[in-house]
Amino acid sequence: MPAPEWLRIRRDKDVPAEDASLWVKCPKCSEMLYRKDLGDNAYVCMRCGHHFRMHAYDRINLLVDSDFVEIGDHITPGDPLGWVDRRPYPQKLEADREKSKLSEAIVTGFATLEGFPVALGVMDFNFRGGTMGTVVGERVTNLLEEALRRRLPCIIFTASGGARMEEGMLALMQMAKTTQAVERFMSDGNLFVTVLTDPTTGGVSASFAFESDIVIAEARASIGFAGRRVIEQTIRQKLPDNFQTAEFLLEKGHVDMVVDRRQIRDTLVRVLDYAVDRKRLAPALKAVPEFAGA
Amino acid sequence: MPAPEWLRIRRDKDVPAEDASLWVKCPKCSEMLYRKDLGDNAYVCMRCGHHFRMHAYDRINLLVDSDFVEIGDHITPGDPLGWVDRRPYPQKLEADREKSKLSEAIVTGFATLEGFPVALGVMDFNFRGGTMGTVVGERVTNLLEEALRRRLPCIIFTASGGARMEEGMLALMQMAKTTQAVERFMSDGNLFVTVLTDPTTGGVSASFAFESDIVIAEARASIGFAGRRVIEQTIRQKLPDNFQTAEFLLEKGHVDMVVDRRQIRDTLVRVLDYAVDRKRLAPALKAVPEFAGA
Amino acid sequence: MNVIVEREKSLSALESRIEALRERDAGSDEVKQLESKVEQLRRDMFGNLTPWERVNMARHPKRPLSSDYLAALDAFDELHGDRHFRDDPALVGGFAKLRGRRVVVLAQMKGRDTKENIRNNFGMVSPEGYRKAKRLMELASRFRLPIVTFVDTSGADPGLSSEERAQGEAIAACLVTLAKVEVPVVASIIGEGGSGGALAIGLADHVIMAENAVYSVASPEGCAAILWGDAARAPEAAERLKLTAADLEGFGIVDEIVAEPIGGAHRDGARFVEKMLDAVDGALRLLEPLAPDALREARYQKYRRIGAWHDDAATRAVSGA
Amino acid sequence: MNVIVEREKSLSALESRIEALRERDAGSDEVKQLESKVEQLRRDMFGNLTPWERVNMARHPKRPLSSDYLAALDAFDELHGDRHFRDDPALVGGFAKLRGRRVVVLAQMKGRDTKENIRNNFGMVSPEGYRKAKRLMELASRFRLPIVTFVDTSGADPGLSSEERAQGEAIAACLVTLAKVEVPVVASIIGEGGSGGALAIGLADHVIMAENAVYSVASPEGCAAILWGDAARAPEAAERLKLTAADLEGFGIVDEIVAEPIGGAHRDGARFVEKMLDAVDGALRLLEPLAPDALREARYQKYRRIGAWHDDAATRAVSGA
Ligand SMILES: [Zn+2]
Ligand SMILES: [Zn+2]
Repeated sequence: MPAPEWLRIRRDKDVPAEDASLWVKCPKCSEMLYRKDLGDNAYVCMRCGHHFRMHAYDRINLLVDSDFVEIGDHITPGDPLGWVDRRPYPQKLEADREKSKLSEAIVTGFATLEGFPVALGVMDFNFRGGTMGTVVGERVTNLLEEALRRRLPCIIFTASGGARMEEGMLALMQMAKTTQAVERFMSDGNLFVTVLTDPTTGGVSASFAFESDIVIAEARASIGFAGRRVIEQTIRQKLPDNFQTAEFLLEKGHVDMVVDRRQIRDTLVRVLDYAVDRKRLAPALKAVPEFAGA
Repeated sequence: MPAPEWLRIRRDKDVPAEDASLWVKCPKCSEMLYRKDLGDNAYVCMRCGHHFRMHAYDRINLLVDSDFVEIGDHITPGDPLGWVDRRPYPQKLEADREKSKLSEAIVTGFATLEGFPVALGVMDFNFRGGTMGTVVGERVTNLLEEALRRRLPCIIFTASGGARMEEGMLALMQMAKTTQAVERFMSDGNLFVTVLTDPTTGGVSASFAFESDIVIAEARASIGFAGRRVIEQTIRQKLPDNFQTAEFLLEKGHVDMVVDRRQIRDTLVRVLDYAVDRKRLAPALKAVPEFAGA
Repeated sequence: MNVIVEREKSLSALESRIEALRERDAGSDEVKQLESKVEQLRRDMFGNLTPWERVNMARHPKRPLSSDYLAALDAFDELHGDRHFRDDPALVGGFAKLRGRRVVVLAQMKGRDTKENIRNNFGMVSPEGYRKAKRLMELASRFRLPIVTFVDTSGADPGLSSEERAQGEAIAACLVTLAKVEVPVVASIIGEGGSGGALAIGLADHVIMAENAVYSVASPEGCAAILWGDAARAPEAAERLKLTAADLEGFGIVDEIVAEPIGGAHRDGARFVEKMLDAVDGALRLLEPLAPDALREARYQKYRRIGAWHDDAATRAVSGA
Repeated sequence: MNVIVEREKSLSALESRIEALRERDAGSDEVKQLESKVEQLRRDMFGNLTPWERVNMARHPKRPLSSDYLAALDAFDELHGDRHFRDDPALVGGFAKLRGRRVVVLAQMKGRDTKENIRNNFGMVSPEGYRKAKRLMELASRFRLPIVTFVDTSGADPGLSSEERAQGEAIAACLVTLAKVEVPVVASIIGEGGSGGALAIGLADHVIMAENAVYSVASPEGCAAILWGDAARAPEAAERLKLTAADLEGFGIVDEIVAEPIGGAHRDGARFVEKMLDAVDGALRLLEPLAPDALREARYQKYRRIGAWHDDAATRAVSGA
């Protein structure tokens, strides 16, 4: 089915070139990888299958049919606590914007996947370690509310170090805020899918990441509530290597599937195909978005 | 509040005198107990607290304010499989009737507890080891349906060796039948409480016993799905003494409370008082029962 | 020892002799005679099976397993885990397509060999398996997908740790959920239907049973041990328990029987699997038009009727069949 | 070392001296002088606490605990277990009566002594504790009983086995349930509110906080360790985290503060507990008349607003407070 008129191109954003070198060394197997080949392989090591962390816009490009309409990018962080540690919080944000070419730790918008219109959120570890502050909470909530209005399925890729300390309790409260939005969205019968990528921990793992209908874990991702070091301190022994990996979680029954990044798009399309009644989506496809960003 | 007119006396049934002797020996502590004292102490050993198994009508007398209207006693067992093992099934039933002074392994009816009108079911291990055949399933279902019609709370005391082999798959299907009745009853917002007494195992433990709002286990009762001997054969070692006891299950989180038999009535009254809106019950109190048995 | 396997051995000498002869001279009278003799023997041996023989058929090592049915679906995407404790490989579930239709499938997984059986606990499901099933039933109901189950288990896992994790509660929760769901549920008893552990995914709007499958309140061995203290009297117990498809159809417990080829489903496994899927498809086609309330009411009444008791008040016998 | 306890020691010599004098001559000028001196000292020491001092107040060994609040209820009947795995003593719940009203109570249980703390895992809740909480929230909603929670935990249990049993999912499930329930929810932060582990039972229509309680996204020690690699800088971190009741009221996170006597709630524990229960009662009285939909909408909007962000499209700052 053709992409509806409102799915306008938003892919002209600057994609970061963090490291200009042509070659990248795999941190797992030490293979030297040609950057372009790596990009063509969805940032998965051609030799050992190691999944490199991925930029939000690269991820989006990997998923969508053609167009992506970003919403919520007008929502940007403040400094409610007047936070200073080694540097003031606004300076840290500025540095992160510079480094990541992102306005915050999540990108949200609409797109089609194999013709299925979806609301899509992608977190990025490059921005403040993917921590959830007010803006992440607000953008996720906004995305779910807009998806609910259109009765679209919603897919969120998580990557997060937890709640953002620099916004204190306002950050923690985003767990409550996003949860309420998820609950309202799902209660209306809409499909919610989360894809947990490396790493998904803390407040995000204890809120929307595990509140979805289908929880997909990206292969080899590290996923858990408490940090590894905290647990090691608690139990006073080293944890096994596979602890908190996607594969470990599958065995422990926490996630529906573990999927190699190169199969994630196809998997999502199949899940949409199973769970979404196309008849229900028909009006959504025709809907004109009224959100400010489109 | 006075017992309504329809709560007519049904306590003139013969209560069994299985053993005419005046003294009973406690199987736990070997104390010789005077039978009348034991009855006055709710059949709990005055020395060690051992809970003797109890006759259904004795149990009912221990609970109700004054009157008990039995329903479902017109539902009596057939012999659908033409079952014979050492003896034909009808002969076994006859012997059980003789021994237990009961028409089947459960007694069902209506009563008030401290003024609260309730539907009440009490299983009895003396009849075919409390096994659930067609009649138990039918009486439980009937009780829940009548309770639903009147929007009364329902309390069932379980004591069961599981599904009744002599009725084959018809017995197993009572798990499905009673479950549907429970589901329909609870979906309408009515309170369902089960009290698991010694022993509650097999098909009853895997259906209505654990489907209630509040699961109370009588102190020291043995409760589980698989039989102790089966498990010992499976794991090829002896099980610890406390395995499958009420107290073990409390630790494992399976039951809401473990209550000494002498406190069960008070506990039930408190639960009714917490969970039941008396306003909701007012019409029920006035209702005239239309069931055949009353 | 499986009595069917034993009997097949005695046939196989004859069968290989025919095979050898056929290679030399397919149309000869000798071959034809032998072929009709084998055919007759097969009919004699397998044409009219006793309940105990059916128990052995249901446990036959070559019988089609849930894995064969899953493989024959148009598509299957497994969904794992109870979200709390463990993914139980003894009960597999997920999204599937069956004859083009989107469904949620749940299946009890006996293994084909020892390795698989150890992995899958011989198809005996643990509480977390039933809790996964419950979760997927709710998912199906949420997205209005019919539920299709394949029952094949000697019973729920009777181990120590399953008891510690509330096996009874787990089965009960499955039953409640199946009573509640607002979508069609079709269960197929494909091999062994072992007691409550089978029923946990067997409460359905339409129950289909393979001709030689068995479905019993207790295993014949267990029953014999209880009754006579002698598990060797299992054949006798099998007789009494009325565990065959025909018996259960008579009781109103089974709605449809899928006939097996003479000698059992494994003699033409792939085709039998297709026949079973056709039956499931047919049942779904009839159930799908029903509104959720009508569907649930019919399900309620189906089980409401099952049983055989006397109603002394009405002075008439009431029976469900 | 608890800085409040240390400070109290320096007072206690003076206090016992007064006590001794008072026995001899209650009305003497010396006694009066000393009494007013102590009063002054107490005001100086405790009148205007820093965030770090409040952290220590919240952790004071004599501070009223959940067990004290439960004991002060008109009635309390504990309900145990998650029905699946274990009863977690770190989170206690059950039916209760509060000022004559039927409610369901959930409380995080720090222990009063080492034995209790070991039993209760120092009030750090495991997944099965949160799953029990979820079950009881659903029970409350089913029977239209308000939910009253007492929050006092340094955080969710960070152990190996809690991770294995999906701690994140367990907390998330509590949050979803609190978002869903159709009855009033009132949360009281009585001591330490440690991060997500506290919020799991803290999402509420009305959040009350004891004046010297703290509620933080991370422990000051943990925060200092992350920021400066030095847990000893916790007092500084406490300052930055804005974890006091006054701060949180300013952010719209806390709706009501219950004042403590000078020197902390433990100086008049029984009365403070009653004051807190009065506050809960008052909140319930306001919430009870609301229809379920209105209640849930108000709850949604309460959290919907929380945060502080810029809206570049609207070129205005949006803030929740
Ligand atoms: Zn590599
Ligand atoms: Zn005794």
